[in-house]
Amino acid sequence: MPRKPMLDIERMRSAEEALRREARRLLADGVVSVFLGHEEGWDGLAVPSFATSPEDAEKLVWNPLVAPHLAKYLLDRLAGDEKVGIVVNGCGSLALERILKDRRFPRERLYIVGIPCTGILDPARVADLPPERRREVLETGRAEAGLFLDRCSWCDVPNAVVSDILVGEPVAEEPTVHEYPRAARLEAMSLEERFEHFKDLYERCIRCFACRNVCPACSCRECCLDQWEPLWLGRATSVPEQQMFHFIRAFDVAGRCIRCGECERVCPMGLPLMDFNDKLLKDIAELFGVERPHVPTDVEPLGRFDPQDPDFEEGAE
Amino acid sequence: MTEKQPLRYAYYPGCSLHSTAREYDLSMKVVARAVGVELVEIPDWNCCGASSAHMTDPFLGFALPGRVLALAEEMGLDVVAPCAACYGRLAAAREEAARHPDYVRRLEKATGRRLSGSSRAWNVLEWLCQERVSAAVREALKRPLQGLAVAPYYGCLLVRPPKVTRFDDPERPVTMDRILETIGAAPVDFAFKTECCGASLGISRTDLVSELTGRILAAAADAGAEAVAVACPLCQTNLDSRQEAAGLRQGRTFDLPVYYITQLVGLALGASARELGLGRHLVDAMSLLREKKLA
Amino acid sequence: MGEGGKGMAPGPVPRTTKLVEASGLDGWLRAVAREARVWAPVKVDGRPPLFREFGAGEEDRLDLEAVRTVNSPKGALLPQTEPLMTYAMTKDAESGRPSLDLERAAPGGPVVVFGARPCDAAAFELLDKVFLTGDFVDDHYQARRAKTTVVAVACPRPDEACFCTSFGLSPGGTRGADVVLYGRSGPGVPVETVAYYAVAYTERGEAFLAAPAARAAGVADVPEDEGRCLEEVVSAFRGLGTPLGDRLGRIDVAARLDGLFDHPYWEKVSARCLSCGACTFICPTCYCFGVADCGALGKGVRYRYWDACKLPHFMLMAGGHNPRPAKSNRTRQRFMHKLNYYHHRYGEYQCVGCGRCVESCPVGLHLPLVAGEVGGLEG
Amino acid sequence: MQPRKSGGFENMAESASRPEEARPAETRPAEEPGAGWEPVIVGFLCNWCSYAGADSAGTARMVHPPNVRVIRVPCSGRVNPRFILRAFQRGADGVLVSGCHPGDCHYSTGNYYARRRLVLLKRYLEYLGIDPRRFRTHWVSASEGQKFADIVREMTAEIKALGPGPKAKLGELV
Amino acid sequence: MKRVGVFLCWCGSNIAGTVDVGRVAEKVRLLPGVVYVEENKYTCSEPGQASIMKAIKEHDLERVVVASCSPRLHEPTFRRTLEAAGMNPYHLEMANIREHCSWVHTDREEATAKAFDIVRMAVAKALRNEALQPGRISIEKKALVLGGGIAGIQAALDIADAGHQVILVEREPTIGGRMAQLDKTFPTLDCSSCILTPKMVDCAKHPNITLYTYSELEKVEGYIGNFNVTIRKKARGVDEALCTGCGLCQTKCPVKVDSEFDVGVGKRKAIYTPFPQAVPNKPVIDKENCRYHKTGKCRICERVCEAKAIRFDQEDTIIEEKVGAIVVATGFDLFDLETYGEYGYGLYPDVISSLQFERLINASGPTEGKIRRPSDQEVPRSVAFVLCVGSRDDQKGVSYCSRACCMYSVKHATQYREKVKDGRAFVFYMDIRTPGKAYEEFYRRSSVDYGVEYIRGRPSKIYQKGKKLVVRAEDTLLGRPVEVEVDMVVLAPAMVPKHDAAKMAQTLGVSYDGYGFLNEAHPKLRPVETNTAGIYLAGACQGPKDIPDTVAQAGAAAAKVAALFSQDELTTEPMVARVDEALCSGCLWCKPVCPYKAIEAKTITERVAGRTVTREVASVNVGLCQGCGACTVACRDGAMNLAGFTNDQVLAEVDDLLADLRPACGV
Repeated sequence: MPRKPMLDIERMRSAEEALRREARRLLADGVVSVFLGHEEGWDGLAVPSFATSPEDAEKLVWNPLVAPHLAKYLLDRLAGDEKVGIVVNGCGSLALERILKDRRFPRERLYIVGIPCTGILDPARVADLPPERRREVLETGRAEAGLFLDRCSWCDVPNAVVSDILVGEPVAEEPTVHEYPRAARLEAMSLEERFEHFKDLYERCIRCFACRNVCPACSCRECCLDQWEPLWLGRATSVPEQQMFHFIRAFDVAGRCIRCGECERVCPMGLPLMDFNDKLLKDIAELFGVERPHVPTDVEPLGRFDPQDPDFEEGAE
Repeated sequence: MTEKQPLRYAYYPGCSLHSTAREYDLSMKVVARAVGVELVEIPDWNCCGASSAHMTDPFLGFALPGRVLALAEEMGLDVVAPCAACYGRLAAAREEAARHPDYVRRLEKATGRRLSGSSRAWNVLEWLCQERVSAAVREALKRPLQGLAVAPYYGCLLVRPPKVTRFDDPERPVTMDRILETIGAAPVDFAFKTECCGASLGISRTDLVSELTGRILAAAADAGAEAVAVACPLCQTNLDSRQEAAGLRQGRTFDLPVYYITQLVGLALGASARELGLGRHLVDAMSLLREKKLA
Repeated sequence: MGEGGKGMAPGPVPRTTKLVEASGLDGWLRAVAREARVWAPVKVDGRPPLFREFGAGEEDRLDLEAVRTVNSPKGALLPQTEPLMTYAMTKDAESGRPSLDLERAAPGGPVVVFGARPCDAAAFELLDKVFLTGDFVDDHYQARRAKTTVVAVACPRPDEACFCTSFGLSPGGTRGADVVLYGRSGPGVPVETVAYYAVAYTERGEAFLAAPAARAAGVADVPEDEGRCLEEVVSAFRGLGTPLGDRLGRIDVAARLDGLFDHPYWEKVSARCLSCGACTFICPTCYCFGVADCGALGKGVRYRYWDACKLPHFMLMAGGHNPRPAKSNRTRQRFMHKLNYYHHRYGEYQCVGCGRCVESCPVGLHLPLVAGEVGGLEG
Repeated sequence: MQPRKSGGFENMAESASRPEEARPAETRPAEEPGAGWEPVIVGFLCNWCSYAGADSAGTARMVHPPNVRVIRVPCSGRVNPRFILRAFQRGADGVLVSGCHPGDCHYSTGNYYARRRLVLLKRYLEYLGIDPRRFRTHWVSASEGQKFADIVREMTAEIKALGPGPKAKLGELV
Repeated sequence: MKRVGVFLCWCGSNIAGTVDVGRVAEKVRLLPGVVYVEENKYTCSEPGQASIMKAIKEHDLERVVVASCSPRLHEPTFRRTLEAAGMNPYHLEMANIREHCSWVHTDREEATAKAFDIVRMAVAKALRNEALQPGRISIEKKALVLGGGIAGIQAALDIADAGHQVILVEREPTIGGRMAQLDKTFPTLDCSSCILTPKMVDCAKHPNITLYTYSELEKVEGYIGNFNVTIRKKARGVDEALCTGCGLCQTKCPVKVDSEFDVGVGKRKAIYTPFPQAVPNKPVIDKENCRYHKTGKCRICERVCEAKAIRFDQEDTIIEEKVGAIVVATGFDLFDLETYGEYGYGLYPDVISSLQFERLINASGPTEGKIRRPSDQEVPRSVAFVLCVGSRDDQKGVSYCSRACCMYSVKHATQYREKVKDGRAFVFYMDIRTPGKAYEEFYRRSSVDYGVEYIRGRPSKIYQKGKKLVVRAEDTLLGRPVEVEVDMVVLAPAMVPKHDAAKMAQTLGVSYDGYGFLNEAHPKLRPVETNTAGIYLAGACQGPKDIPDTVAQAGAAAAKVAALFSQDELTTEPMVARVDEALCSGCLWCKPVCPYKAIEAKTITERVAGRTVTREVASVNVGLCQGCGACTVACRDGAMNLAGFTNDQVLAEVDDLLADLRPACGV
């Protein structure tokens, strides 16, 4: 059964201290020219922060709201050869691994500070709480499971899978039985119901590309969705084009999706985008016996094969 | 699977254990009790269909054992089937269920019971030698069968077809040998471990059966066996009841008691001859044990 | 240019005023929907409300309570995807000589935007300035605009993202609206509005209230003795403040920004930008669009679609040159456009303080933040 | 829930300008099932086995329905899932992908990769609400002209019964 | 828009009989881009081609579409036509309106409509065709032969005699392979080593052949004409240069172990040459068993060696070679007989394998050719030979027939009867297969002249009875069970692929079948080529064979290599993958899916916003790439494209086809 996410404010406070100390050192000693972390933004929201001086390091935070993953921002710093510092928790390190395995940023230019993690809250859900309850949650850490990010519910990587230094005690890793309730729910529907479900999604989508732009697996220099020749995707927002958009977006990360759900979190229209990815993760697990499809590997599931793979002429059809 | 198995089993005696093979039934229960395994006889169990059913109608051949499995699933238990034929049919049914979903649907329609394949059948040998049971036997061992040279005779059904039974080498099985070693007896390796005893021809073609059993007994005796151990009612009957005729054909006399493996295990666990039904044999089963100071 | 706001002069003169029961609204809409396409705030099973076309039998989904819809109503005037014309290349069977037939997309029918907040209504006027004034008039926009009636609903309880007052607008404002509905119980009261004063400020508005549809739906005259109450309610709405607006005060940074084009600030503030189009697409005043063809075999449609200055490919030219390669360039473009260029051109800011960017930006990079920060920058 | 077949709610207003009746495709008689309606099936065939298989169906004059339009690709591994959705999006009523039998790939392993992708895709399209019977994947060797003909026959019949493809539900591109 | 000319072929009545070509022509004429349409009775004919060339000039066509038969038939023809007209041959597209249309449809209406669609798609694709230029690659005229059995030896000699350099790599300490273990060869019964050893010596002496024994292939890179191979030469423990092969070390070595060469029926020392005629005749030290290596004491061999050639501390050496072609002749293994528990192999000492029997009757074998059974060294008075142990058995073995067992068992029975005059030889068989010159006669002789007794039936059981072995089977000719008591049983195991055949295949990048035998490019027409250009097959690595077939195939492979080496340059197919470096993100997920290892990373430098940036991109080796296109699908941003089948072209085919059949965009 999936692990139960929880908050340990004390743990976070000390992690924050250690984080600032480490960042300060790295910047002061010129080990890194910039350190990617989080700072307090508008209304206490944790937003990505880019510390370039030891003073900046003081602004860094590590609190229940540090939901945004930072790895994708490395692509803004491809030019040049200066070292970049970055803080990751377990899922954040998956995003980083994704970027590294996709060879989109050189490992040797990174200094990775890992922070063991027991759970992070979904900022949107916290924002919806009445002010006093919000304060209570953030101060005491007493938060019901429903307030956490979805990815916390199945997390099997509490500690960074890749890091140069780990601050704070590692969290015991519990084996997780991976389930895909989102996909299962939809699979139970009829073909028609499913079509309508997604049609509704297509119709609400405004194609702002937030989902793609935040996705650590979407790291192409030029996304095929932006290309004009060939025109993979028409610019019209009609249902068929929206279907194509979401098909390409999800299927192109099939086998590389880390199941972080950031696409869904940043969607301004609140679309259930993980309904797509969940299915692909589930099927990759089922069809090709990949136990942890969300963990980046040296060869992606669709980049290898087994002569004994399920065949469509018997079975799959 | 084995690890997760609770020490509770659905028990499928089949027809023989309630008739010709009562001592098998008795000794089975004695052993189970001694090693702390609970056998729950499947309520309203039906004939396994061997052999006539699957010879005449493939679906019937599947449905009869299929229903038994369905019943076991309702109990949430795996099945122990001491009779080799029953075991064979139950195992086969599970295979066929996987290959013919349509069969399953028909069965479910006919019986109104679900068949998911969650329960499987165990034969006595694999049941006895699974880690926890054999450990328990070693624990409870009271009277090691020192110096008793026994020919482990598996018969043809228990290990065949290997794709279905999947528990021991069909040509050179060793499970029963191991069990005999566990209880201190001396297993005798011989070439006829899995030869056919003639099975149901024991009624129609006694001449053949005498010939076949004769060869088996001869091979066992020549290999130095003083007794034969079996795990199948039909084998036992044939080997036990035909020794005279078999001897005549082979031009020699046989005097090899034919024990059910469970009787020997029971004996080693300290059960009495009565409890184990050792008096029910045709070839005197007691005198050998007495001279070996085992009963 | 300002209107309403604390201690402001009263706005334009009402032409007619009617009273309508909240319970009568759905009937009214049903009636209206017979002659026109109706756009309104629609709430479907608990999800945040959208401003979209109102489908038949959706009356019970009308949501005038929510402070704001996720998206703005601008799609009613400027569809995200809008066919401009069809084209077809044909060949003469004999000579094989090719010819090209073009056909302008037919103009749409009447549209009623019902239940827009005053900020969204005001946004329409900002769009008008772009599409209807100056040397180039966009006839597609014009045709649609000419057939559009805007019915606004005064904002009873602005939330912490609201800052229309920072631009001299107000929760009870009338800009861009033909009719404004004022909750009879006045602003701030946390109970569901049971009845509205419907005040027409334009001819079209007057006609709308006079239309049979309105009468049929029980849009009635205001009882004599309620005159004063009406006055109070309206001015109460007009005078209502906005939490964020009060925090920011009046935003007037056009002059400030003149000197900040090359300021490192843009580099810094844009660092966390995702380069997505969320802010522009949900913004009621952003209007940038691209034009593309859809077709094959020499036949197809030329259409326009929303584009966003934040998207990496915005302004990418055929030759492959991108004048704004870095997201800092694009971020600067967005805010300079709203707070400086537009102001220079039209004398006001291209923002109505609806607060959608505050709500929607995944990384908290939005106009009030920038407006506030540039205020404190060294030139 | 949406009243009209059209793009997202943003261009509802726009679709006012082009009322349903005026829209071709959806009301074209050719698109109505039954009377005279013929399915269009786009077939991606690998050059070495399946295209050759279709050829041998021809050489042996194995008559089959004319509903498949063949696109020749070097290997089933060349078939990008996007091509398949594209075909549906543009109005295909069915899509067939066929390659060499596993182990016989002219490029030794191309069809193994294709198989992974396509098995996944098959499930995914169904998940998206596209009837799985509209997307078929087969192994047809150069000698299996008969098999190819049979597949075309089956598939055509099946899709005739299903009626017009996803586009009928998806609506226009603009 | 490019100017397209469309040429519609009637193919006599083959097309015109079903398709109204005229109507198709009218409609095609109206397609965008089509500036010229012409009908021909036979486009492939001289006049047909001539009129294409004429039209190209007169209407300055830029693309040509020929609507006729399958491109698999005439694409090369018409490409040549275009070339002759001074046009790039890859500006041709073919519309297959015969095999895919007129031949398989009967309704004229339907067929005509479909024909139009097919042409339309071809036009759509043609409009996006690009001029492609075949590449040229040089050829390293040196061959690598893997495996020093008869196949490898033959291939090496033939290539060397053709005047090319050959590197012969053998895993064992000596060349010779299986054939060296055999006593006599059927059907002529001439002595195996008498015909083999001379060839072995030739190999060693041949000026063009470099011999690496006790060596293994480690790595293969590159492509036809330009393979870079890495070979590991395992440490022999003996300095080959100094060793005189006197053999003293072997006589003095105190350690005795089972001889692999004698398949366990004989012994060898810890320092040894597998057999007296070994080539090279230089011993190796078997580290696992050498007393010095195990205990640090002994070194007797070192002491007795007058040449001072012993090198205990010798290490493996890595050899790198550049070759233009590779012949794989890695041979076969024998089926594991213990799979058949009922036959008691490994249980009863007198149940042996055919190969062991070869050693027993071999004059240079452990018993100097005297047939003695292992258990008690007695001469067996009766022997049963059991065929198809593993072969033709779906249940426990392999489905195929191993082809040689019948004949060598016939040979064994005959040889046994020659040596044991009063002995009885029984052969248990399913069928006796004698497809070969003088095979059947040989078989008949065995029963008529040598009284070998043939029993048709696969034994069900073999068991010991006292000193005898009882073979039980059903005599399927008499239709009743038989039991035969014999002194010894010889099992004929199936020939199976080398245990590491699959690994070898992967190293080489060639495909293999379900059993692990390497695949030929075409079972009939390209029996010695593989699908990887420049790699050829010889002998049992491709499937069970007897010696004549093996030698024949080895010769054929050699001929292919010689043919390849007769050219100085190769032209490469231009329809290959290519990278748009501007797009390529360098993720290299295209790399693992390439069956030909044709994709590598490459570092490029570019100017971005005024500063120089170096980054990695994928790069395709056109020599290796065969144009399958798998990489294009693995490539998400479309940086990888396939010339001749570009994304653009496929999408155009789809769009244009459906734009007409299912008009979209409300037009």
